[in-house]
Amino acid sequence: MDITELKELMRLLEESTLSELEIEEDNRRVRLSKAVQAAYAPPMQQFAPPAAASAAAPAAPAAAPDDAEEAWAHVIESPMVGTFYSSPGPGEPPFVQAGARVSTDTTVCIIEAMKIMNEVAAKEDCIIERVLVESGQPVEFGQPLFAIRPTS
Amino acid sequence: MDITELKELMRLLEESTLSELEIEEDNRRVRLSKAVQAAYAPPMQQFAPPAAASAAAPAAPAAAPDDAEEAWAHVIESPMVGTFYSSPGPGEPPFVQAGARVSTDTTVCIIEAMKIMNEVAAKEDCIIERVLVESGQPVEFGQPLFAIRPTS
Amino acid sequence: MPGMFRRILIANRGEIAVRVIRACRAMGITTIAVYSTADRDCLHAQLADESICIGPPSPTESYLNIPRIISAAEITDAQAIHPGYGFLSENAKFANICRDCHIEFIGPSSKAISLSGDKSACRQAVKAAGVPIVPGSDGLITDPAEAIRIGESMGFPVLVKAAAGGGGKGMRIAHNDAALKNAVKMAAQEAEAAFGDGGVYLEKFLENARHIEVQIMADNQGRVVAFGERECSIQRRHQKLIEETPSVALTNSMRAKLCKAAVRAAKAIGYTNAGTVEFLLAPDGYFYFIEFNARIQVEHPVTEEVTGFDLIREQIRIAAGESLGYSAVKPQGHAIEARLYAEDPEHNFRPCPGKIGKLHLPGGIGIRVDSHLYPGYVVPRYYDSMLAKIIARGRNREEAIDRLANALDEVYTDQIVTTAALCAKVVRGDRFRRGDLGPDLLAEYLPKTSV
Amino acid sequence: MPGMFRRILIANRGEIAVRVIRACRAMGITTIAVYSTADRDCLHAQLADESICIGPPSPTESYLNIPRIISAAEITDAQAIHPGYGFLSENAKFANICRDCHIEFIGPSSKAISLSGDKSACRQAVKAAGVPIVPGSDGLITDPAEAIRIGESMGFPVLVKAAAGGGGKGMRIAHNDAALKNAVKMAAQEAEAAFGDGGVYLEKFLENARHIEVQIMADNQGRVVAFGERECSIQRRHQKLIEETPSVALTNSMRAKLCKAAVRAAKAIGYTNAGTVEFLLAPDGYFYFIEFNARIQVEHPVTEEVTGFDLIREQIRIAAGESLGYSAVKPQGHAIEARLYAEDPEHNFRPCPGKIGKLHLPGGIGIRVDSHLYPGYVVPRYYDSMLAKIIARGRNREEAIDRLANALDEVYTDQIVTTAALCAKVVRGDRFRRGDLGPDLLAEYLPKTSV
Repeated sequence: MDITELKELMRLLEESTLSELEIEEDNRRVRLSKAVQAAYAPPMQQFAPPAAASAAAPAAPAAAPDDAEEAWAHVIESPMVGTFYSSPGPGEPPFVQAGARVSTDTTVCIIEAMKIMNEVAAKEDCIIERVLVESGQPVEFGQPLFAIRPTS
Repeated sequence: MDITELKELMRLLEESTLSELEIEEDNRRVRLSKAVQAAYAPPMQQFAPPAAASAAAPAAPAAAPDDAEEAWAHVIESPMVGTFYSSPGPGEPPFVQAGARVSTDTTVCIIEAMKIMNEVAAKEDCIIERVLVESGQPVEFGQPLFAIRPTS
Repeated sequence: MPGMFRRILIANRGEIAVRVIRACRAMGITTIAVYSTADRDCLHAQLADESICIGPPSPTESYLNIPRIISAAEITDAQAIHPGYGFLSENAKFANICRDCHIEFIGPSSKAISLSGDKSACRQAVKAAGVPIVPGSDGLITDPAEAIRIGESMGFPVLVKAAAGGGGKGMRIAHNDAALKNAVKMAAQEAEAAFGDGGVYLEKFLENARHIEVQIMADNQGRVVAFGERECSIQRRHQKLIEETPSVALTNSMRAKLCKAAVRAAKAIGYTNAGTVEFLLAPDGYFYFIEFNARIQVEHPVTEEVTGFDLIREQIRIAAGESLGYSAVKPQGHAIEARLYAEDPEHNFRPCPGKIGKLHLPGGIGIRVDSHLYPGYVVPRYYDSMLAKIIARGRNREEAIDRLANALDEVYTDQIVTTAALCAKVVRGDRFRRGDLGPDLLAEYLPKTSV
Repeated sequence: MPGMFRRILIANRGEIAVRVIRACRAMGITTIAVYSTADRDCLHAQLADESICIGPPSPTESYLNIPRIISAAEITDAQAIHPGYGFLSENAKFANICRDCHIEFIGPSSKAISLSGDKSACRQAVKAAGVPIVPGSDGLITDPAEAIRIGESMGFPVLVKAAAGGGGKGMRIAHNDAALKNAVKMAAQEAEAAFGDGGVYLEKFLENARHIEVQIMADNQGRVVAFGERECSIQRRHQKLIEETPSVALTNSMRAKLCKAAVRAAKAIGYTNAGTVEFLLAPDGYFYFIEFNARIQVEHPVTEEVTGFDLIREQIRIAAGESLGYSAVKPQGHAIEARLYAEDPEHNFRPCPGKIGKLHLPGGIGIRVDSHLYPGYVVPRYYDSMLAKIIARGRNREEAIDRLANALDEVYTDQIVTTAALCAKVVRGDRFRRGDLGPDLLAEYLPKTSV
């Protein structure tokens, strides 16, 4: 076993958020694992939601993204905090729908922030696989708006 | 297995934040692991000694045992808190010395607690390898008094 | 007068040991912790200037073992021992032995401990000083017929109590002659088994009475000062869960009378150092002495928060022969304490020892935390399951309640269930806010099977 | 009057965001936290009822970005924004935009913010109200010759200060004509670069003067109340490290005069909400106004500890249109705050961001901890390195010092170096105990290279 190569593997695992790495090739197998880090739960779950407060509060706009991020490999994220609109105006057809093929100059939605309508374009050539947010829904920075499949 | 190589692997794992390392090649398999518990430093070192207080305080009687416990595989421990005496009285020869062969009815020392002299006997047949405590020194419960080599 | 101590040994563990260590350090006194092998990693053993292992986990071989503790004090050259609460704190023999060994016991004289420990004799001494006591027998009951005569004369229901009792053991309630006859026998047997002393006495059972206690401090120069009252009506299994001061049940003139009675009771039994006088407050506003606690109590911080005094410091000063130097204290504001036990309220307060992983305790304005917890601490199964006391201070009761409820919400103890959420629900509830603290309050927040 | 807010957005991070969240929760107000992607795991984002990501780590794209914060407030239906300290807290434009968007800004009017931000104009307004100011120029200096004329008339040394300044930037000291001529030019350039505003003015440099500030609260009905003073003389790199109240340098009659002057200054600039009036106290006992801070300050807890008031609650009440309801407060006891920064005092206060493993923060009697730390928290490198404030309260200064020193000893932050040990050494030292808090005090405890 080459120590330099092993070191590189160990460093890779350490720096990642993964907990195990196993390689098997020819007649050699290497398995690395990280237990300690896994003992820490994702911090957002560290504090139980205060019962009284959360009962009184309306649904947070920030509830969705964590799940969504897991589920989709490629997404278009919201570049800002604001309200998501799928079409240029009420009653008008949406900019894009699932299955649409878009390029970097295609407007895919509008984010309204402080009464200003900000057009959001795709970051790469891709196919829209799914619209993840309802029109009129508030979104936060970095929240996935569309699941996509890159075409370039 | 080359010991030098193994040592290198062990050091690598120790210095990393990983908890397991497993290598299998040809007809050889090496698996190293680090207990999750080991991620926590020994708690007695968790708190820096308060500078002002420790400067003022005399040497704690409990300072020695931790090191001693590591160093010796077999020991006779103090069964109580008190003052260790190696001989029955001042100026008299000690009960035992390094090299002495003792049995379960041999008195090896006295622990004085609340003005009462408590005779301490060996727990098993053994040879005294080293006396770990000076006569007249305070000892705590469980503190190693003698390093021994069992003979039975 | 020996002058102030330079070295104090703390004959206790957990949060109260940490509490005493902090008080000593603020006074420049070197602290010596004792610990059992189960407590090697406990915070008190880490915070003290010196720590000494005294025995295996079993309390009788460590924290309750007088020779081992005295021996530890001798080899570490301690000039005084603080017993905390529980363990040896109300053991008259221990107090005696300490002083025989020229080690000051930070607490009352062994004579005063003995007298407060004999509940029946203490009642008589306090009654003789003119403090109202709950109607009952003049001393121990030896004959069931005598019990019935007394029971009928003062009216049922009647409480049978063990003279050496505590924690609800050897205590029985009787609603009629036949039940009383039985209760006397059963209580005596229980008391004999639990305390090695089968002496029992009678008290009238006061319905809907509130438990109110007065903190007193008495110096060796004969001055006794009352530090106001605490109300401790919210209990689980006869153990307190939430305590507060002042009590909503008292008017200022009632409070003044109660404090005066407490001082008189302390003087009647020749008490010195910190003590608590327990009273029952009947719905008609009359109050009756029930017993004397000869120790610092778990809930002492609420009194500290409204008076500004460090009661442990006062205990040490008194033990060193200093006089109090004041004759009255003026509490201000309101304070409430909630106790965090490693117990599951949903399952009949089942103890939950084990390792605490991640940990978050609250902080900020008006919040005091007394605790021996740290992340990674393993709660041992050998001792009391109390982990922390969260104390909230406010300018008024509302503010203290709001702060306490929110602080309790913040508590996060990974892998261990505590009473934090239950306490939060209770103090946030309407009944607690109204000050309606009857003994049935807690049951409203528990599954039916847990009550 | 709009009535009390039901939903407040906190436009800040870290300990002050946690502080505001706790105050809101105790008032029954729903809290909305904003956070940058570097602060996903920060305690404020976890404690708030709702949390919303507003941008990448860079402050200009998150906590300093007005459109993003306003947009976050709009989509979460917040009725008011608390700006904390730093970031947008003294940004008059932000206060204006909030109100234009029908969101209450919890702080003074944008006019009052502008006036306190223009240090030279503020001086004139306060002087006109009869409050003594440090001798200096009547307004901005445009001509070096004018500077020299003023410098000669009031005597050297002279301080050149930026009108828009803060944190020591654009500030120069001159001991003679030639140096002053240079200093004016240099300071103007520095100020232009740092604040986009090259306006400078002159002040006489008072040697051995102490920095003393007065906390004031002003409601919208015209009532201004002084909450006593704070002394903040122990600083590193013009940033405060240890603060206390009351100041040992003031007699009661001086204190009364100072508080009166502070109230007059606040009224002179039409101030509302929480503010701090800074004074220099010369060795001869005379005091001089220097500037007005239009925000809640880091060190506000020491004032809370001696007055019993929750100043954040008072800020919120005032913003909601409530009147203060009292005309004076009576501080009691003594409080001292030490700031824990993730910095290494042994190496020139080099910042030490990174992951905190094990963590122990102190507790017990008289100790308040305001912090966003929890075990495992990663201190990001993008923001201020303050981790926690440890505040000790005592009946007197001695008691507060002893408690603070011991609490600081207890601090344990695994893997991260903090200023805790340095602060412990300072408060335990003879000079601090004597109250001799000159600007050179800190240097005594630092390696020569770090000063």
